[in-house]
Amino acid sequence: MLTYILRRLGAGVLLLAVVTLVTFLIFYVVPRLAGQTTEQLATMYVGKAPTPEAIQATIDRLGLDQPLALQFWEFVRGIFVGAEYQFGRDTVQCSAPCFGYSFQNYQEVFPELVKRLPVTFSLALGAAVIWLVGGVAVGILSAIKKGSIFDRIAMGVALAGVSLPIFFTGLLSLAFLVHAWDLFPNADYTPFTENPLAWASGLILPWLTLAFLHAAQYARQTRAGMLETMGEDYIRTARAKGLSERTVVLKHGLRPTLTPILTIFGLDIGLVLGGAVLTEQVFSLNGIGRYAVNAIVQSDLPVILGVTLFGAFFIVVCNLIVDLLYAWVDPRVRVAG
Amino acid sequence: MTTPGTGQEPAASTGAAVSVRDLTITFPTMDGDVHAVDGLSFEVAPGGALGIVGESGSGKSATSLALMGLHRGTKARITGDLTVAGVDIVKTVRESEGRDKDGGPLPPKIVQAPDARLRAMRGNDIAMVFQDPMSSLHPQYTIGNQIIEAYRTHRPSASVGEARKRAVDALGRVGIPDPDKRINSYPHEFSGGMRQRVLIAMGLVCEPKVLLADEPTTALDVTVQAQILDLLDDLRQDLGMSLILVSHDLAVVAGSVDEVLVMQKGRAVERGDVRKVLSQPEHSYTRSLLAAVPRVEVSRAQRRAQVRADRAAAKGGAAPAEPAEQSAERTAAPAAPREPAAASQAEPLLKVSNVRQRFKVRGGMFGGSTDFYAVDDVSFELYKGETLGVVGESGSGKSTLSRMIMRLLRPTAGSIVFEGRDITHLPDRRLRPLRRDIQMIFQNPYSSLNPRLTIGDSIGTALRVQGERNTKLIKSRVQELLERVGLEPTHYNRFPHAFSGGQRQRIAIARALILKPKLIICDEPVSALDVSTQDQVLRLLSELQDDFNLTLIFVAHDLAVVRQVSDRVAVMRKGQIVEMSDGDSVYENPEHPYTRQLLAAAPVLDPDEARRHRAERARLRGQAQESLA
Amino acid sequence: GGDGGGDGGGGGSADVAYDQGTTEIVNPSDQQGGTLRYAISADFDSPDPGNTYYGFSWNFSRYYARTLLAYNSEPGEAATELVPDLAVDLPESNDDGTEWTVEIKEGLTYEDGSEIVAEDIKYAIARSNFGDQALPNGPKYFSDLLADSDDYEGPYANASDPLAGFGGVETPDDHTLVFHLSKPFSEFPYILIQPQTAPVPAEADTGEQYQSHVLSSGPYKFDGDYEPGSHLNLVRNEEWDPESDPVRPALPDRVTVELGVEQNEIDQRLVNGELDVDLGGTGLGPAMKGQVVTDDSQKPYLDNPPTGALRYFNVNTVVEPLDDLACRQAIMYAADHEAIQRAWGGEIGGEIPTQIMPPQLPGADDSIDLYPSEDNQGDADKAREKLEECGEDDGFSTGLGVRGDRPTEVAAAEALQQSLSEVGIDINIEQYPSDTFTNTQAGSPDFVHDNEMGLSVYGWIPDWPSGYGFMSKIVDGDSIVDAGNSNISELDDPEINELFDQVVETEDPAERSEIYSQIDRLVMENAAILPGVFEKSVTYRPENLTNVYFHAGYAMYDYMALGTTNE
Amino acid sequence: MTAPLDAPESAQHAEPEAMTEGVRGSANRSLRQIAWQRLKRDKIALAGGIVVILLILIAILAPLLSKLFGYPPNEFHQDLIDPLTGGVLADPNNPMGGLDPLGGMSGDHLLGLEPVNGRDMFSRIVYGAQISLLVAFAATLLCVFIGTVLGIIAGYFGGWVDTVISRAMDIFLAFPLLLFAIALAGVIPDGAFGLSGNGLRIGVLIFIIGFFNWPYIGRIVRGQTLTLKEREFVEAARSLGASNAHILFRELLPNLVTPILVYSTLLIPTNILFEAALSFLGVGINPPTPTWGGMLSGSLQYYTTSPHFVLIPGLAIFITVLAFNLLGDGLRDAFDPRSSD
Ligand SMILES: Nc1ncnc2c1ncn2[C@@H]1O[C@H](COP(=O)(O)OP(=O)(O)OP(=O)(O)O)[C@@H](O)[C@H]1O
Ligand SMILES: Nc1ncnc2c1ncn2[C@@H]1O[C@H](COP(=O)(O)OP(=O)(O)OP(=O)(O)O)[C@@H](O)[C@H]1O
Ligand SMILES: [Mg+2]
Ligand SMILES: [Mg+2]
Ligand code: NI
Repeated sequence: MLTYILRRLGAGVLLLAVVTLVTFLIFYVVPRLAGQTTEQLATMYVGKAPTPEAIQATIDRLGLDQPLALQFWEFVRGIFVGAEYQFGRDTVQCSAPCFGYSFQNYQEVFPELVKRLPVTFSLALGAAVIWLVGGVAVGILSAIKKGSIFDRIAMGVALAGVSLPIFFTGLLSLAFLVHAWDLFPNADYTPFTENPLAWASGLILPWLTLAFLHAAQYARQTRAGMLETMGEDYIRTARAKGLSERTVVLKHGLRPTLTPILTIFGLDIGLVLGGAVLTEQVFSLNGIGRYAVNAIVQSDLPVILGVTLFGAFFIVVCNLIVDLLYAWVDPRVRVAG
Repeated sequence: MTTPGTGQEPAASTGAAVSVRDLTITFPTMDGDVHAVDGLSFEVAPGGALGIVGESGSGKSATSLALMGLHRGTKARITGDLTVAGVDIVKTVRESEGRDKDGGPLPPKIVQAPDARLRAMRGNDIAMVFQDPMSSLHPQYTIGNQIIEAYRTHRPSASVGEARKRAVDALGRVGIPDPDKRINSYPHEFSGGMRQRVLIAMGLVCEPKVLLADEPTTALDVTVQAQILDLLDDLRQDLGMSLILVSHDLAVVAGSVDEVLVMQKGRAVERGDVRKVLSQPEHSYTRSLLAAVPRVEVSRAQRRAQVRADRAAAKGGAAPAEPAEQSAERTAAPAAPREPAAASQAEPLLKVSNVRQRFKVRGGMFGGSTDFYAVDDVSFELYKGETLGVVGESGSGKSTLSRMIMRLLRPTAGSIVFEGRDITHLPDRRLRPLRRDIQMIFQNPYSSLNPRLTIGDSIGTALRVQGERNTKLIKSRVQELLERVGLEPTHYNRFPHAFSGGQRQRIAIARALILKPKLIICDEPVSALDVSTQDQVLRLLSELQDDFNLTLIFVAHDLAVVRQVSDRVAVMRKGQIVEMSDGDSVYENPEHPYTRQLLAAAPVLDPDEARRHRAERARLRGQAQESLA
Repeated sequence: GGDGGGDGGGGGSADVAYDQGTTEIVNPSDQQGGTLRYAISADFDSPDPGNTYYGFSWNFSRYYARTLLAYNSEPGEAATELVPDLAVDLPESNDDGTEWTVEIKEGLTYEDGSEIVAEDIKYAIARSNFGDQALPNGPKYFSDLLADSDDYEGPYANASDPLAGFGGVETPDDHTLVFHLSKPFSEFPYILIQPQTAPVPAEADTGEQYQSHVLSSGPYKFDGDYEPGSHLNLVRNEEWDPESDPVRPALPDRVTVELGVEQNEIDQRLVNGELDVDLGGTGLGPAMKGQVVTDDSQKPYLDNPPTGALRYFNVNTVVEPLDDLACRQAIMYAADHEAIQRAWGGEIGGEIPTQIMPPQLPGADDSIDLYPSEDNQGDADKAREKLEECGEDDGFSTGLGVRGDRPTEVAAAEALQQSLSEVGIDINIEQYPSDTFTNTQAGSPDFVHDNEMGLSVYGWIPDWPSGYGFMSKIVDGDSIVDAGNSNISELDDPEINELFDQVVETEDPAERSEIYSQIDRLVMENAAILPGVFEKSVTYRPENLTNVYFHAGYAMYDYMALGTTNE
Repeated sequence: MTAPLDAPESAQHAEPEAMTEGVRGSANRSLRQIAWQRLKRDKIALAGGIVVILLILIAILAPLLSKLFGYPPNEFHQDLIDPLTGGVLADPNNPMGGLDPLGGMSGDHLLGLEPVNGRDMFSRIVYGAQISLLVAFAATLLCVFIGTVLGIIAGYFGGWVDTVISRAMDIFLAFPLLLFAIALAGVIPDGAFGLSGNGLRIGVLIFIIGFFNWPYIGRIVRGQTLTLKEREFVEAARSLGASNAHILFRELLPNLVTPILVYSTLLIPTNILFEAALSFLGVGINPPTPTWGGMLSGSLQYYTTSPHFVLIPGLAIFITVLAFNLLGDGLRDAFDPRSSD
């Protein structure tokens, strides 16, 4: 078991390393491949007064004329041991993990990310609880009552749910539920520690919107998985033992159904933790996703790189957790490793 | 042994453990109703044992499930009267009075036992052991959990500790070593045979009145099969349960039951005392079933003689497809065992020397892998026209050996010389032309044909990959061959799923033949087929060997099958050949104890003989135990 | 949400009227206290007074950054007059306008109690204008104008003496500054209202990161750090001396700014009374605008002031076939001004101009109307004539660059595209992110040429209210640069260039106005700029906002004057 | 041994019966025929399929449709627009008459008008279908191509090839996809790789969506290949002397067609949404070319005066995605060998 964990950990770290490299390559090499010169690159980050001197200064500051390998090395070194930056006459220590400073507003990237994490975390975890519980519950009920009115309605809604773009549902709920009809409080983030009630009421609409999409997907998956599981031989065995249908479904049917759901959940939650881009954008929540979008429209490379890695980190970590949970949920994995 | 309930009509005696009358089971499907069971009646007395036998699809499983009330909630329609341990699972009430609108009799009213009643019965009064032990246990719970659950469902007052003790006892009963430790294992940590035992233990834990076993051994080896059958018999004797044993193989049930019911297409065609049915079958279907059962006591020579005689007889009726002269010659051939060509020919067709095949097996504490030799130092020679039979239990390395000779695997050590040419290390590219000479027929007719290619394409592929471009020619060659293996040329454009297992195996044979190979390796070509189909395929192979002068390696786990087709037999165990000599001597004077064990485990048709074998097995086991002590 | 004081209309409307704030002070008050709440959908380019070019930021930074001079705090035309702020009096120049002397008040201190000295102002100018590490965002007028500074490498080049070699500004004593210009510049005092003249002590400077906490010289100081994308809060600076300050009544106790709030959300909260000012000053978004302009109970709370901006299309004079004057003129004739005005929000969104100088500026002459058309809907016949003249009888095609994240500009581009297509001129619209537009796309002549971006949508606000402050960057041939270019038309007309050189030496404002009119006419003759609208915004003036009036200098409410009746 | 058996009748039961037995009833139809029959009975899926076909027709016939029922997609109708609010007037002759709550929907303008410039919504929606479907289809094709080739190779060859490809899939899945797509769309400059303008943008969109979604198909194909590979027919082909290429593309691929088809149908709606999201976030196609996501993103500003402007493109996306989902679900069920009816 321990080796299994270690192996998975190692794989995760390796994965992150590759993601780092690929991200770096895409942002530093693709523009060049597409024909951008060093000067043009620098011009994007130079501010509003792009004098030739200023452009040259930017090139020097960012090391844009250095060999790529060196640039990458500097980047990686920053992540592990930190780096020093010059601001005016100040030398600033950017401690590890250092993703550098934003080109646009000169903030150190990593603390900015960490600062936005509670927003994204609150959004993601709240929504995840809703969609997981809601989606799975509806899925199970639908599977058990296959063909019933409930099943039909639930699956109809779920299908609509997966077919609705989240920005559309988000916009509509903002326009109507909040502004026109005043049914919901507006989306707003208050730290949980400050006021749990305000925290929840400010996030309820984003939660529901984000959860709706996923819940719909989970309900469909759960239902399909449940129906498949209920056709397995061991379910027949359970019935043949004389177990009540409740036990058959909840004990014997649910666990195998949830196992694959767990995998998807790991991916989804990882993605959402890395920034629920559309939701945060629509509801103006200052989380990682919004930070990312802003960085992207401003071509703020250090932030983009930071966010991408941060996001990838969550996906990898969540997958790791899921893998380990998997070994717990499904004993067969333990040996297979 | 007395056999209760020998009456022709099942008397609705209240004493019967199971009573079935006029059972019909209908599945509505897109192509209309499938009458899986149609008017079936039987009865099993308390402590009695009934065997239900019939070919695939005859309705055996449907009946079993009905007995457990497991069709509940599906689309299946059940009528008739079905009583198990005093519970009326289904009861048909015909009202004699009323008439419906058209003046016809009212449709019978079906009364079903309430769900709660059914659940109380399941596992408690009647327990079922399913066909496939691999998929019938929940993979995510320990077996202990699953057995305890079964117990506590019916004995809610029992404490966990008590239930656990019962479970350990039950596991011990069915012969799981170290039951108090193994109770915490997960199913995947058990072999197939052990899982089947766990399922039986689960059935036993509530001491049911009836044990229903639906093909409990089909997925298992002969030796394990024998163990399970012995176990069921023991339990029945010790606990006084009734037993219903379902199988497609008469030989399997012969030694374990008092009464047999032979089913065909949902109906009982024959029913009676096991001895009587086996010795004086009344129905032709029963007779053909019996005839199809390969018998380990029939020698290769007898079998060949019989096949040729049948063939000649058939020819006499039908238009001869071959020149009369040729067939006359063959019929005239002496029915004596064919001389193994070994002595006369200097150069063997195939010479396998000291081959080994290593696999790396994952595992171990540090993710390392250990070496495992699936085939370990095997040598033999094979001469033209000869058939070498290879037997051994599952996992003994038979398929690995076959695949090495086919050079689908590269041997780790040793050499394989074909027609004087060392092919051990030939690269794939150079091997390709050689593929014409060695061909293989695979075990599973359902997976050995590409479901997305027409059978014509499947067979023609061989010619195509060997460089033939003329599609017309390919087609005509394929059609010729289809005819030869007993199919119609018009089948050319059909997809495999339109054929039965036996037909598919014929197609596979045609594919192997089309390149006119010198050597064909048959890797368990009939073990996935039921006895009647198996018989047909074996006959075909035998004919083709005559016609094409083939050299065969015939792999099987069934001793009887191997004996009927092989000139020489090699017995494999754990990657090694433990005994090899000409067929009959292996069977009549087995030298190696393992061979003897195998022989003792082979199912036989004669109930008395079967019981003798059982006693012999018990003795062998006793010996083994003693030697351990 | 609509969950707070939603009774914004109704009763209170008796004493306020539509557009009242454009011309007079609404809810005059001198009541101190309360929290004044700002919000904006975007962010500061930087709240560092040395590193900003956004109008709202110049307006807002006065809370914590006093400059040498300031605009007069009055509604109406008087607003653009200059008054001293840190300075004791308006600057004096020598005879040829190349040397300007300013005295600053004594005894003024920063929030930490240390004294504000002349050298701090010199330092502030150095850090924002000189050296290759000069702060990137602000204008660079000082580096263009100051003499004796060509070799100066900025304050960071020499750690021990940051100002060594900076000869353009002299500080003979702690309270006097002497500016030496390399050429006469008659409008130099206007430069001294820019936030770059707010003092920064050298030891406090942390380069770009100074924005996190600007050392205040004004009535308010940072409460905590500025958090980009999130907020900036101000509290009273007790060290500030109200007596010394003619422009800042400093009514509220606290000022808060929320950054990055969706425009619809801002508007909604303004109307609900949950917010006091939209910091950006660009007015309501279309959604709320559409709602309130038709609502009589809300209308009295609206103002419709000019923003001082000209919204226009650059017509590049280099890209073929627009290098031919007649081709450019064809575009001028063909454009449907009415459609373009609609894209910018119709009549309340702006007035249709016929010249480029906004009417508030001295010298603006609306009699210039070189390309008239019926109902302003374009004159297709004339356009075709011009096309023939330039040898493109069947029309031609060219690119049009637009900031994709600005829907109104995209709509305007589409409107122009539509009207030009009627005379066979084919426009390919290309969208670019607004953050890179001015530097790397429209602002790069090379890029413009390579991509044949013959047209682009742009807007311009004067850096100070004069023809020079408005036009020099966008039509003076001398201001064409390789990156960050604002003369996107690349108009390099010798006559115009000459007039600019002349005007900076002209001392008489009336004479200067005359020259600006000439330049304006010449630009229109050159057909280098197709004016879209003189922009107007529809701003909401919540009930509890006091002392509200539109300030012509910043073209938005005077933030220094505002007070609130909020807690 | 006392077996009373000397069965002479054994020849009688051999051929004829077995022959007909296999070629019976439902077994006689190919899986595709069965699936088609099932599909025909699945009214909902069929409806989805019909809508999909209609949508494709609409996209192809967009010029014709807009000529017949609408106006050119970029033609302005500002005479119908209230200059003050940008909304659509109820009565153009009476500017005081207020806005039309339906946004100008009438026999003339079937889906009403866009605010401000008054372009015909019907034509724009119809033309918008072109981009949405083109991008979604082409991107799906790309995903399917990359996913199938890599998936089948990984599954078939196993070993380090599999490890490399599987890890690559992990990496792709580990990227915050949407973020990355926007970022990438941002860094690719205008006019690159010999393309420019909308051609480039469409190309980039297709590339991004296709390139980052392939692991989904890849995983499915790999999984299927892994199980297929265990089937003996693969060994059979090898033992006949077939090359790897033959086995991969002649033996395995035909077996993968069905799952690939089914999952493509389910991937298309995802890709439509993805394209819409990118357009929504402003990295889509250049104006005035209409796209649904782009329309939606512009519409928010006008939700008070012209709610139809929000709803119509939203519904267009919804209906399209729903239709593809319904069809995909139906196909999956129809091809599912386990489904009983
Ligand atoms: N759920 C079902 N729906 C439709 N037909 C069914 C169903 N279950 C069984 N059948 C059909 O009923 C018939 C009897 O099936 P059953 O499983 O009882 O056969 P069996 O005798 O157990 O065969 P085998 O030896 O292969 O297990 C077969 O023709 C089968 O195709
Ligand atoms: N590719 C492989 N990797 C690792 N182990 C293998 C591999 N192939 C076969 N083995 C192992 O080698 C042993 C022999 O397998 P093989 O398939 O030859 O047995 P068999 O005699 O044909 O059995 P069966 O009767 O079940 O077909 C088994 O224990 C099997 O698990
Ligand atoms: Mg069965
Ligand atoms: Mg095998
Ligand atoms: Ni609100």
